[in-house]
Order: sequence, then C-alpha cells, then structure tokens
Amino acid sequence: MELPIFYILAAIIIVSALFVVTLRNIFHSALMLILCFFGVAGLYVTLHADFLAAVQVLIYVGAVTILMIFAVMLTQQLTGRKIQQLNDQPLPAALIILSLLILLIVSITRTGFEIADNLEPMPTVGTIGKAFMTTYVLPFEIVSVVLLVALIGAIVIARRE
Amino acid sequence: MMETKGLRTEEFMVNMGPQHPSTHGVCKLVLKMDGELVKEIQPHVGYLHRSIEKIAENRTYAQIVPFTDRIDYCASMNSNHAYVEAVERMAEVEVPERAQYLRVIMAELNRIASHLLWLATFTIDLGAVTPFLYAFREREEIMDMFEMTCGQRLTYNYMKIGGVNWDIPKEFVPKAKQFLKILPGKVDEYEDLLTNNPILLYRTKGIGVLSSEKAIEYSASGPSIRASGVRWDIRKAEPYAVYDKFDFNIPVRYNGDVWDRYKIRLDEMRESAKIVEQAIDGLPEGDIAKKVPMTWKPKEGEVFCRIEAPRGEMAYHIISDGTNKPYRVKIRTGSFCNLQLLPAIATNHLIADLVAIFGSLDIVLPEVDR
Amino acid sequence: MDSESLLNHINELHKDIIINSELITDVPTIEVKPEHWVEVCSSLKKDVKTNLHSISNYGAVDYREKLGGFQLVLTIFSHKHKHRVTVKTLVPAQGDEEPEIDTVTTVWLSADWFEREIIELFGVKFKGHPDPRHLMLDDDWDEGFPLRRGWTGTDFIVKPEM
Amino acid sequence: MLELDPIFDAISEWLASFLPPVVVTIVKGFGTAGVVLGVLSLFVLFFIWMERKVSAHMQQRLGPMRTGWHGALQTVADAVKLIQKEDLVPSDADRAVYFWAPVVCFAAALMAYLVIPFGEGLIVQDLNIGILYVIAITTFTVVSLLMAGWGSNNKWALLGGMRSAAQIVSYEVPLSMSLIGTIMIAESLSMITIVESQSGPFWNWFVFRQPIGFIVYFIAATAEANRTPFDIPEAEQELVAGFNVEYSGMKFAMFFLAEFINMFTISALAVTLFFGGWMAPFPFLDFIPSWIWFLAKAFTSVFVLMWFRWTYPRIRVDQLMGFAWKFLLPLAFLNIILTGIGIYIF
Repeated sequence: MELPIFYILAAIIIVSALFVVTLRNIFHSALMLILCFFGVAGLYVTLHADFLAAVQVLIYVGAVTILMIFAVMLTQQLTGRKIQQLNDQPLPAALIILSLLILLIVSITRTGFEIADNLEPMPTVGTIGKAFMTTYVLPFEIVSVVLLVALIGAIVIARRE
Repeated sequence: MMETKGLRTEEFMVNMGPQHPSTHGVCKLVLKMDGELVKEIQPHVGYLHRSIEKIAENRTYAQIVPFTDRIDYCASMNSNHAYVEAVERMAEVEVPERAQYLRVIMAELNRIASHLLWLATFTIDLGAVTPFLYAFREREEIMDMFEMTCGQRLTYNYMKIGGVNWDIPKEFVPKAKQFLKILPGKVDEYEDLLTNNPILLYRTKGIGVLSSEKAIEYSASGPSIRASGVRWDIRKAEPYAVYDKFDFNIPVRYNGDVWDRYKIRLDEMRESAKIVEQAIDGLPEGDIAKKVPMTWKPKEGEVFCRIEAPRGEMAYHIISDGTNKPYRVKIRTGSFCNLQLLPAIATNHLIADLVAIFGSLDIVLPEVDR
Repeated sequence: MDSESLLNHINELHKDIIINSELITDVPTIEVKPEHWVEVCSSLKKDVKTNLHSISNYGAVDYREKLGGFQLVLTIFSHKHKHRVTVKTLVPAQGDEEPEIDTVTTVWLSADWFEREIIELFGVKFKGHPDPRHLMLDDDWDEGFPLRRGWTGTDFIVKPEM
Repeated sequence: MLELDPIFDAISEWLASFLPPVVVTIVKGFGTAGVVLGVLSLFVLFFIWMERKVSAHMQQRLGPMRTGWHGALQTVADAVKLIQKEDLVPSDADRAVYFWAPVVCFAAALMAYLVIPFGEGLIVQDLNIGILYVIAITTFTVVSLLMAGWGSNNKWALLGGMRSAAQIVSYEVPLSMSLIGTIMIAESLSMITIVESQSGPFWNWFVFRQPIGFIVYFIAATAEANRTPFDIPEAEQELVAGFNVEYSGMKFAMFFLAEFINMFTISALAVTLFFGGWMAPFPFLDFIPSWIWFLAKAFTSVFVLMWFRWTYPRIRVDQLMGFAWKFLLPLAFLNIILTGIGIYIF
C-alpha cells in the first residue's frame, strides 16, 4: 500500500518542481511550488513524521509561499510579465549543477540506509518538544533570536521615509 | 540608505461605479489607489442627468411641479416646497395659512424620512445590515401617512402654486401623533445600537474631517456644514413658510468628522419631530389653496429663493419673461456642492473610509445631476 | 445690515464699475461689465463688511436675443453676516459663438463644478479654469449646448431601416 | 441507544467479510468521505436557511416563507438555480487558476473534517496531531482566495484576495497561540484525548479553565472564517464582493458552501476544545446520544456567529490588523504564561 502512494507523491513532487522552473508566469510557478511542498508533506506522512508534515504545510504553504505570492502581486515589475528562463550564463550554471548532482549521488550511494521493519508509529510531538527544551535548547533559542532579528530587519527595510 | 525604488508597490486606477453598491445611485469615482490607500479621487457624474432645467423651459409653471419631485426622490416634499415657494415669491401670491402649516408638516416629515433613509444606507456602508431595516420600519410609517394624504409613496406632487393639492384625511392627525410619540424612542434605539458601538466609533471618529473653513470655502450646506461648527440653517436664518412660528433648535457639532455628521442627523430628526408636533397642534382651519388660474402668467421678473432641504440648501432661480412658461430655471442643490468637496476630505484615506465618508455626506445622485 | 444699506455699501465700494443695481425680492443685485467680473467678485469676498465667502448659486442665462449675450448670475452669501448678494455680468455673444470670460474659481473653490456645468451646457468658456472637462455630458459630446435657447435636441431614436 | 458508531463498525465488518483488505480500505475511505460530504451539505443547507431566518427575525421581518414550511426549501430551490446557472468565465481571466480556486477552497474546508469528532467514536481518523492538522490544512483557504483574486483578473477581486490573505495569515497566529493553553492542560494534540480530559460535569470543560484562550480563539476564528465584523475580504460596500465578484453558478456555490462549512468547522472546534465535545453537561444526561450533544453545542455556536454578523458594523482593514497583532496576540501569550503558572501550582 505504501509503495504506490510513495510513487504517486514522488511524481507530484517532481512534476510540480519541474513546472516551478519552466512555467513562464511567476504566479503559476508559486502555485506549483505550493503543490510541491504539499507533496513533500505527504512524504513525511508516509514516514510517520506527522508533526513535521503538519508544520511543513503550516510554514511553507501557509506562510512562505503566501508571502511570495504577496510580493509577486504587489511588485510593479513582476505582475503580468513573462519571466525569461534563460540568462547569458548557462555554462557555469550547468557546471555547478553537475558537480552538485555528482556529490548527491555519491553521498546517497555510499550511505547505508537501515530499514526498520514493522515499527509502530509513535507520536512524535512530545519527543520533539522535549528535545527542543533539553538537548537542543541553545540552538533552538539562537534560531529564535535570529528569526526575530530577521523580522525586525525586514520591517525596518520595508518602512519608507 | 538602500535603494527601495524597485520594490515600490504599484499604484493602480480603479473605477468605483457607476454600478457599485456604495455610490448610492449612479456615480463613478475614479480612484487612484496605492494598495488600500486612496491617493486621488475624481467624481464622474451625469449618469442621471435629465436636464430638468431644459424641460422646465417648455412647461407651464404648474406643470413643472411633478418634475421637482424627481430632483431629490428621497425628499420630494422639500423639492416641491422650494419650487412653489420660489414661484409664489416671484408672483407675490398669498398662500392660506393652513396650506403653509400643511407644507411645513409634510416637509419636516419628509426630512425625517430622508434622514432615516440616510441612516439606513449609511449603516449598510459600514457593514451593519440590521439598522437598515430598523430605519425602514419607521420610514414606512411616514410613507403611509403620505400615501394617505396624496396617494403616492415616493413622488408626491403634493404642493401646488398657491397652496397644497389635498387636505389631510381625518385619520392623519391621530396617526401622526402616534408616530411622533414613538419616534424619539426609536431614535434612542438606533443610538443604543450604534452611537457608542466601539466598531462604529473606530470607523467614524476623526475620519473625513471637514473643517469649518473648508466647509465654507466649498459652499457646503445642510447637516454637513452644521457638523463642522457653522450654525447655518435657512429655516432660522431666512425663515420661509411659517417656520418663524415654531420653536426648535439647530443642532451644531464641531469636529466635522463622519461621527458628527452621523450624530447631527439623529439630532435633527428629533428637532423635526418637535416642529411637526407644534404644527399639528397649531394647525388652523381654512382654505388649503388659493385659486390660481390654469393659464396663469406671472409678470416679468426673476426670483432667487432657497430653502433648507434635508441635504442642504435647495434653491431655485427662476426668470419669467411674462409668458406662461419660465424663461430659465436654475436649480441649486445641496448634494451638488457636497459631492464637490468629497475629494478634498477623502483623499489619503483607506477605501473603507472613503465609503464611510461618501455615505456620511448623504449624496443623492439625481439631485447632483438634475 | 439690512439689504438696502448693504446695496448702498456695495455701490459705494465700486462706484464706477457697477452698471446697474437693484433689490430683487429683497436681495441686493448688481451688474458689472465682464472685464470687472473677477475684480468685483474677489473684492466682495475680501471686504470685511460684505465678506461673501460662499456660493449659493451660480448659473447662466441665454439672453442672446434680448441683450446679445449670456448673463452669468452668481448668488453669494456670508455665513458671518447672514446676507447674500447677486452679481451679474453679460458675456457678449452672437449665434453659435463660444464667448470667453475669466474664471472665478480663483476666488471660490466651489465655483469649479458650477463653471464646468456652464461650459458644457451653454458653451461659455472660462479662461484659467483648472479642469474644463465635461461634467454631466459625455466626454465626446459634440451635439451643441443643450441649455441654449433654441437647441432642439438630437435625434436619439434610430428608426429601423425599411 | 442511538449511538451511530456501532452502525459504521458493522458496515465495515460486513465489507471485510467478502472483500480483500486493500479494497476495504479504499471503499471505507471513499465511503466516509461521501458520508461526511453528504452530512455537511445537509448542514450547510440548514445553515443557509437558519442564517436567513435568524437575520430576518433580528431585523423584525419574516425571511423566506413561501417555499416549503417557513421557507425551509428555499435553499434547495436556490441550489437548483445555482446549478442551472450559466458558468461565466471573464474573457481575460487566468482560466486554470480561475477554475481551480473554488476547488481548492472547498477541498480545504472539507479536509478539516478528518479529525473532528462528531460524537463518541464518530471520528474519521484520530490523528495524534489533530489540532495542528486542522490549523495547517485551513491555510489552503488563503491560497484559494488568492487564486480567486488573481484568476478573476478584476481589481476588486484582487484587492479582496489580498485583504483576505493578509487577514487570515495574521489571525492564524493568535488562533494557534490561543489553543496552546488547552493543549498544555490536555497534554495532547489529539481531539479524542482533549475531549476525554474534559469528562465529568460541565465545570470540567476547558472554557472554565481557559476563558482568555476561548475568547481569543473565538474572535480569531471569526476572522479566519471571514464573518462580520471581520468580513472585509468580501465587504460588498467597499469591494463589491471581493474575491468572488466574478464567480457565478456552481463555482460561486462552492465558495459559498466552503464559507458555511468553515463556519461549522470553527464551531465544532470550539465545542471540541472548550465545551467538552460530545460530553453531556451532567453525567446523568448521558442517555442522550453523544452526537446529539455535539451538534446541539455546535449549532448554538453557529447561532452566536450569526448573531455577531447581524449586529456589528464592519471593522476597517488596518484596525483589523492592529487588533490581531496588538491586542489578541499579547493576550494569547499572557494566557500561555498564566496556564503555565497554573499547571506548575496545581
């Protein structure tokens, strides 16, 4: 049962990701990005990472992409204009992508994935919460501060006058 | 500083109207918007222009009265009154006292009805639907009284040169008294619902401020100027009909914002009710009209006569060349000037405020276009 | 100040300019030449005793046959003194001519729409008007000036072709 | 007794007796979805009629009276009309986006019902992240409104779409924060666990332990569902009809349906999280089936929402934002702190 679902989700993710980069209307691209994120959330569900799936939808769909759409709608240069996909430096870009691809393939093939059989799905919320408040409390707080700084910075830049 | 010019939000033009729920008739406001902020307003009127001034040049004096009904359909009695008053003043026709009293009763009832209609549409503009029907409930009573008297509910053709067309039926006085008894309570009810409602206060206090200097400069009139601290009511300043016989106050407020314009109309309803009450109590017996021949010709001359209509000063400038048709009729209406000042007080407000301000000015488009 | 003394005061103020002055239904009415139009208006607004700062009515009358022009009738009033004055001027015009006169929008802001209405309905132009577009009529209206005497209207009814 | 849970169990057992398990799963999935959809459609039909009647009686008139008993069939007649109506697409619309917007809106509204318990055991799937799931899935509503605003290629629609997106994204924050107090007391995100931790007489309901949380939740949820006084995305006096100005026929009906389903969703959530879900107020009233208790509470809450709508004027868009960020959010944080202190003490 899980395998066909995985293939369906993978197909959704790959196709929508392709559309994100190939569609010429940036609003459509943003919508496809939402679909892509939703597919990723589906993958999390099949991996029993329910909390992560919900947060994926909440943060990426509910906040990040909405903000991107907002920016698209409000910005003068982007509305109604067709976006050009090719710029004048395709060769360096291709090289960088190729090296990244090789790196990924190598690291994936060299990692020995352990497959746990018949693991009962466990609620992950409590575990994550405890980890945040005990083992990873310092990184957690630092990230919070960084985000706060980013927020204030955005407001300062966006304010006119 | 960072170069933020490239990230500026886009200003765009929006046509608010001609068919838009909040333009109260057919008016187009061309808005230049920056997001929700209105940067520029250009009113476009004329969609209801019927050229009543031109039509009047081809009708006899008596035939013009029904057209005046259609100038301000929310206050037809007052439009009638302004016209017949002007013609009578020009031709020096003596009107029987009973007719004068009846005119005042009808005009003031119509003022209450008009303010009720305004209250209804204004609350809808603010998104509250229920007070709309509450106000209509009371307006219905007035409409019934008018129907009882002249058989019409909107365009009455009640007044004629030299008097009024019909006497009131005998059921009128008890019904009117009953109505006047309940009206203050009903106005209190609207105040309970709205006046101190925090959302209404948020939406109206300090919004669309019309300073008294600006109001005078733009020739505003009616409740709009009285809300800006100018005590100006033609009923008191230049009494016509029999208004000098009644005891009433002119409510004045001093901030000139939407809330003041709202409050002043509620106060005016109470004052108008007082006038009607006094007029009914003092209603003299006698003729209701002076006989004026059908092919009546006033002598050559001109007149400029103005009255206080619910939406401000309504004036007729009539020139007679001695024939039975007027040479020229110029109609001045309150909405015409009040709409003109909308851009001055509503720019740099949010679009929601624009709707509230437009509503608070109480503009009736046929009155602007004529 | 009653109407009569007000009229006398205005007459005194503009002794040489006023052509004609009378009381019409108790309103002081003066007539001036078109070249003194704006001058008289602005002095009536500024003078402390008259202080006429609001427009009550502003219209035109087609007197081409009788007097040879369009008469502008401007009724102004004062909230302070509670009195009003009518000022008239005759803009000479014959036939289909579109005469021109200085605008009073420089004196009263609210004259704007009144003048726009006169422009489109009578064909009297105002020199220096800030926004002389059509107010009531279509922007591309070219069928004459409806409020002129003798304007018969256009044939709006399109008859079906037989 | 009239509990419905055993009926569904019996049906699935009967299915399992002759079908392979994979097919049973699929059939059960579609079957439940169909049942939920049907029940919700019935509710919406009732709500629309109820809204008309409530508004009419608040405004001292009768409302629909002719079609059926007291106009009960009026909504059915309207639905038939909407289905028959021509489906207009504006000539310059972004067709794909225009088409998918109502679908996404409706789907998002429906998906929340995966975790809402209609009664004891009457839940489609008890996820252990129940509340988080509802909050996450309803964000798709924002996407759909933005799509509608953009796809219509109408300035009023675009303004409405942007307003609604800004509003819903802002109110999502106090909404989520207001629920944390409840979660802290119940120590679970699962709907069933939350309801069960409120068992007993009615003073065990969370509304008495979380009054601030409930108030913040209810206000924020009203804003999330675009109801007056927070209905600025479709403020007909300002934006004509906002994002759905160009929609007609079935597409409009889907937006309309979604709006009423969302109204029921927030009511159902309020009942589940703060009013003891399917629990009876006193244990001796347990003989009345749990789903009747749930529906009674939820319908009361829907009535309160309607009462709001027909009483208040509309708030202005910037005041709305200020209210969310400057008033509701600090209040929600205060609630979290107070709850923490409370848990520490008791």
